[in-house]
Amino acid sequence: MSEILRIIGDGKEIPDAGVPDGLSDKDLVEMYRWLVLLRTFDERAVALQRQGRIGTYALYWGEEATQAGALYACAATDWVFPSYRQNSIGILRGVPAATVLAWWRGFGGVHGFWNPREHRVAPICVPIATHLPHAVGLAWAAKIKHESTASLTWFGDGATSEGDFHEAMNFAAVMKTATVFFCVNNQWAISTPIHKQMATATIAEKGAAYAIPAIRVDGFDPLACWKATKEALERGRAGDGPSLVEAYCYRLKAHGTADDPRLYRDESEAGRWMHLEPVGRMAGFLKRLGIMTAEEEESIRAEAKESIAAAVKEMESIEQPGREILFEHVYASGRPWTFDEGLAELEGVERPPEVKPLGPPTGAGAGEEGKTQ
Amino acid sequence: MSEILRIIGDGKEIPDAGVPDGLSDKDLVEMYRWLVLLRTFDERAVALQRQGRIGTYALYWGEEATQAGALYACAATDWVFPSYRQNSIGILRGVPAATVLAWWRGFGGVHGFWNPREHRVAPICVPIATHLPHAVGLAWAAKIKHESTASLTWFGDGATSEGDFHEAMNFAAVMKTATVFFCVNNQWAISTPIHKQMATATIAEKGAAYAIPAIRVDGFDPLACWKATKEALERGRAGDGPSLVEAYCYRLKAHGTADDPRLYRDESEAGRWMHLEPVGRMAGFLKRLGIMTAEEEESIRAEAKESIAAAVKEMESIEQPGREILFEHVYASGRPWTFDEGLAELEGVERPPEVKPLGPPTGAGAGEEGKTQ
Amino acid sequence: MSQRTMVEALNLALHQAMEHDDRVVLLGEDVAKTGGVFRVTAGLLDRFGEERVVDTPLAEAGIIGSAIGMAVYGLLPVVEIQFDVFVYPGFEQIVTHAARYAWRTKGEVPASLVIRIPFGGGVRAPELHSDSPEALFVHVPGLKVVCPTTPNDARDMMLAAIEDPDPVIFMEPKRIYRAGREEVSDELPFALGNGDGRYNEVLSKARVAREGDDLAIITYGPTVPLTIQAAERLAQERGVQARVVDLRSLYPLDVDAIVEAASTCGRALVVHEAPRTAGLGAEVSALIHERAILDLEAPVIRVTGYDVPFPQFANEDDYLPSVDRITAGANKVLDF
Amino acid sequence: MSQRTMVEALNLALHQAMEHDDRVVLLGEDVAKTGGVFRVTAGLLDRFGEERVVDTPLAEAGIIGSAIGMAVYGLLPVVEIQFDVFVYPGFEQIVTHAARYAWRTKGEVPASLVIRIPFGGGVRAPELHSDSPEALFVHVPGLKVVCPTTPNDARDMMLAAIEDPDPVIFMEPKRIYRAGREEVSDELPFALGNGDGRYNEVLSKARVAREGDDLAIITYGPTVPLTIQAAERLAQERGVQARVVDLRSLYPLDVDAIVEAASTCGRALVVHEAPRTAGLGAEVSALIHERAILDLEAPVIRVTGYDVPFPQFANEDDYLPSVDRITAGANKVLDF
Ligand SMILES: Cc1ncc(C[n+]2csc(CCOP(=O)(O)OP(=O)(O)O)c2C)c(N)n1
Ligand SMILES: Cc1ncc(C[n+]2csc(CCOP(=O)(O)OP(=O)(O)O)c2C)c(N)n1
Ligand SMILES: [Mg+2]
Ligand SMILES: [Mg+2]
Repeated sequence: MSEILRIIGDGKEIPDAGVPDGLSDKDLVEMYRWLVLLRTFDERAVALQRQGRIGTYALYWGEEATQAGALYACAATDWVFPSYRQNSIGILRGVPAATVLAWWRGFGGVHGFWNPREHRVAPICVPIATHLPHAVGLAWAAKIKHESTASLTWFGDGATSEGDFHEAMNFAAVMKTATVFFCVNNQWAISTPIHKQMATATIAEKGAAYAIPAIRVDGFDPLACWKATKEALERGRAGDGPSLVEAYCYRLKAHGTADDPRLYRDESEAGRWMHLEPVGRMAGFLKRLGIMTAEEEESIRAEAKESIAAAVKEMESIEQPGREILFEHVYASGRPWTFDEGLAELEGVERPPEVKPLGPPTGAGAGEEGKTQ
Repeated sequence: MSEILRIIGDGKEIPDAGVPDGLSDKDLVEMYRWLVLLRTFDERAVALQRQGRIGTYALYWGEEATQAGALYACAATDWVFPSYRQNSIGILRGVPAATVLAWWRGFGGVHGFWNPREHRVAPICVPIATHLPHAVGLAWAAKIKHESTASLTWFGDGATSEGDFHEAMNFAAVMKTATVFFCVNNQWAISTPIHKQMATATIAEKGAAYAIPAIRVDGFDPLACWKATKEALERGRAGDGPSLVEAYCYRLKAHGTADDPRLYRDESEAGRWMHLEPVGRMAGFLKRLGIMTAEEEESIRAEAKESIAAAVKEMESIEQPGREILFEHVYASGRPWTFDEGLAELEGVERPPEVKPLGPPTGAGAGEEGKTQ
Repeated sequence: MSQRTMVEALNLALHQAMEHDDRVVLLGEDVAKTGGVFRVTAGLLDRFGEERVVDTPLAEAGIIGSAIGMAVYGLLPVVEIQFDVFVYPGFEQIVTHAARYAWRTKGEVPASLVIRIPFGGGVRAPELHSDSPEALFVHVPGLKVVCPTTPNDARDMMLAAIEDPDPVIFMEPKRIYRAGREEVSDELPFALGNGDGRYNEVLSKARVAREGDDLAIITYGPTVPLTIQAAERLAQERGVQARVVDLRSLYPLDVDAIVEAASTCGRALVVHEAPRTAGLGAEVSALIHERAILDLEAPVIRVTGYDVPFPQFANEDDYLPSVDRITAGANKVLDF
Repeated sequence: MSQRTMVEALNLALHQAMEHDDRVVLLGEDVAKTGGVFRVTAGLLDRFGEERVVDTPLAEAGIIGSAIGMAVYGLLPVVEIQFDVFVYPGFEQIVTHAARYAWRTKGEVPASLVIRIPFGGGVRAPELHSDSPEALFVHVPGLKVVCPTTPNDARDMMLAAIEDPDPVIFMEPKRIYRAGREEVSDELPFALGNGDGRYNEVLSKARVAREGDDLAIITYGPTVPLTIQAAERLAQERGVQARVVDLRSLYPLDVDAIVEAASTCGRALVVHEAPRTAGLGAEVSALIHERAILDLEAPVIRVTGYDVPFPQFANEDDYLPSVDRITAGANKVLDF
């Protein structure tokens, strides 16, 4: 097993390494701000789900470093392609947090989707690994246009089993696209542990099949994620093609709000990884370096809390969209006649009561159903 | 690039190695007989196509070692899964050559298909790489039943780009199935050269992504193909899982009878590989070893010619199947009512003239169309 | 005897089939340790062990393709697709292989497998967890496609699907997985493995879910209970007795039951949740008109999902055929 | 002006589109160096270079998925699938992504790509080279599906498909790729890129391929020329003038043209090569009955491929709708 790049220690046995070149104190604090914002969003979303205010939610508690660290390495013009797990990555790129919450609340159209071109953030991808070829195609297009745009895509350990992972890696390697394949190896795909998912000990080994350089990093360490991504992007922009980053971590919580990990794993294992979680760890690092005071920390947290609270409010101010939303934006070229017919039929009947996030319409075992992502 | 296993020399610069353990003189002559039978089938099929007696045909001239060598290593109970390129592999396992020719003549049902369970030879697979998961599932099933059956599947260099290759390799590795992935790297996928297909220099490197051991062999050398396969099967049967064999060779002829390689490659390149072709090479080897006389060689060739000639005759004695064949064998559970309706409709009109292999029905640029596999 | 939901009835059938025949194996993502995200396969790992109940890697073509290979070797795999839409990565294996293995082997080696697909909306799920892809399979020759609506049918049809030598796409309407209970006996509904082809009957016949002679409403899956409600309303509101036909078998369709219902009633409506164009409703409509136009007092019309992506869930009830929409459709046919 | 086959007309359109807009790129297996196995893309590599005309690795999901990514970045990819059936490995990308990108991005980023699929039988090809999968795409909301039948339509519709911001499944009837020539002008059929939406019209309107008022025969693709022959025979044999409607657009269907033809003629037949059940013929039949039943003197019937795997080619003419079968179907409708 190859070595794992790690920069931030745990303040105890694991020593800190030096801050990587290219990151100022300001950058470090900003990255911390990103981590806190993601964390705050995630915790709030879980709470909202528990309160029946949004639907099933795929939490990412503990994986903030893989998101913030990697994104911080990207140029503003680079594109990122999230899976459902990185659902709120857009909030670090100007997508309103209310929009992401609205997506989970079951709102579509202008409420729950964004314009990817505005933020260089692709839509949330639900079918596993299917967004990887998009990331490749985008960087390939940039190459054709002689532009330096790179792409980065996140996906899980389970995703590496899908054919689309393989096809995307191969296309990227052959076309030498500036693509970073960022694998969040949290060692679980719902209830399936990584050793049932693959026979290799690491994800990084898979790069060899495509002659794609791979690096393993501590997925709880935002600076390690940043550094590996930064180098990968540089390699890509230099014309040397794609890279694979394996962010080794652990899924500290449930797969989603409908999942109960006690059914399939010993939760004490998660406990053993807990001290490595990125938000506290980054805070400790910054404090050890004297870059951030307790007050600054507090104000960052407060600011995040406030901004997410405002987003919740905004999301909750959205009224259930009208029925015509069904027919909106399906075709960019205009509405086929079938839509007019559909709308006319709809308008001929009374509207059903507003849909709440929880509980199927007729007495079914509410919540039991849409079990998971 | 890892080394290439080679046993048979070229009688000039390349020296012979010793006959691998486990092969008697009789085996060697039998293997030669197999090579000749395949070669004879292939050359005859090409001629039949040129004469308009069968349809488009995917020739394998020069790849006989990858087929006969690998198959010779299999136990009779092991299953093999061919692609279109190994279309006539079944004739070495008791499938009548007439049946395979009939498949290319456009006959279905009892004429053009065989019972895989009778010969442990899966049907010809047309969609690239899609038969690989079947080979895995079969060996997995044997494992579940605690039987020692192994499986072997052939596929091309191009096939490694498909997601099914990846998923099959991964499943085999995880489930530790006794499967041999036998890649015939002839360096071309129709007009696409291997360097546009993948960024790795070899196919063997791809094993690393699955922790599957891989070996490169001279794909024109039947004994190298045999030895690598033999060892792979032993590993599989010992419970150590799948193996990848890369049989490195070159597609000496066209992709199929509708393909014109001059459109996309310099045919003199094929010329440079020609002296390595397996049939003459094996004959030379056997003669250098004094195992086969020129007379024996002649009689093997004559016998093959005769048997394929008989098969051609048999194939040509098949009358165009009746219209009811459309509805036969679709469901094993019986015929749905839609079939009775279909047949009744069919029987209500005069039958169209017999379909000949060449030329679309109405004046279209005959032959131009079904360009390739 | 006990009161069982559809999930429990399916679970019972899987227990019974695995008990009866050790060639039956289960494959899928998260089917073993957790018993599947809907718990349909709960308890089977403990009972039958990890060789026969397998948490596979995350790859649908790999799962279905492996299952085909297993079937070739003589096993009887039952595959779970986690949610409707996730069958698409395995679509190739279904269409070019599962559907054609019998045909390609002179009928000797059918791909004897069952592919279970929880499908449809109404459960407030995120994007791409609510589709109804059944018509795609119905259009592919060589497959059987079925969809139970009651716990008893679910149990019987699952046993029959496993017995059936042909590949069966087993559509499970997730909205009614736990929508109600009914008595489901522990007794086997028919003797397993005795070669009398009873499975064929169980898998090919529609069911009259409500009697009536004034209007035929033909439907299947999640819209069956809604259609029955609409029929009750029609009875109350205008004294019309609608016959509700639950198709159960989507391929082959039970054309006799369909045409008989339409002919007897003289008026017919088709209801389903999938998008309208080229959906199953079109086929049912075409069949009825082709065979019974002279018996009709009105054209057959369709109440279906719209030709749009299944909406985000805050608007799913706008998309789904409702009792109101079904009633309105019925009134249209009645008032023609 | 020159006499061109469909292949040449498509080739012309690709030349024109690439000339006009450098965002147009071509991707596929063997499309560049050889110009595709059917030579539709011949000469384009030489003209536009290997950045814009690309021989890709052999992986359909990879090709279509990459094309989607390119479209997101603003290119206009035209993808070739080598033969009908080989689209299935990329089916997932089409259904869950290409079809939904506009919807998922508030209409801002449609997946503007064209997926060319040579399809259908009649060319004496080996197994799995002769399928007609169009109905599968027609059932998927968010796609446009079109099928030209003449060289001029092929040229115009290809230009329009590339202009159209939505993903277009472009079905090419391989049997008539070179079946005949007609004058195809070098002049552009409409001004490209001027935003007047002319593409919409070109992609959504059926065409009357033969005039007549006694019987409407609705068809598309490879069966259009056969249907015209059947119509001529009907004229000769029984003095019946059949109107042949070439659908061209399979989604959305030109419902006005379809219903008008059926209403005017009072009798209608639908013809296609794909299997019958849940095929496009069912949709056309349902539409006509729903809207024009009172104008009909007979039910709409269907002459189609059968619900079986496309046969090995020695029997393909038994499978394919022939002039005889179309005529017999027409007589059935006429004699009802
Ligand atoms: C094609 C597809 N199949 C199945 C699923 C259902 N599913 C959702 S998440 C998940 C596990 C994913 O595991 P991994 O890739 O490791 O990502 P993680 O959830 O750990 O972030 C599965 C099977 C899906 N979304 N898409
Ligand atoms: C899924 C699929 N896509 C495309 C094709 C068309 N096709 C037939 S052979 C071929 C090239 C195969 O190359 P390779 O795998 O190297 O095998 P070889 O032909 O060299 O034996 C292609 C693209 C196919 N048969 N199946
Ligand atoms: Mg994971
Ligand atoms: Mg090759």
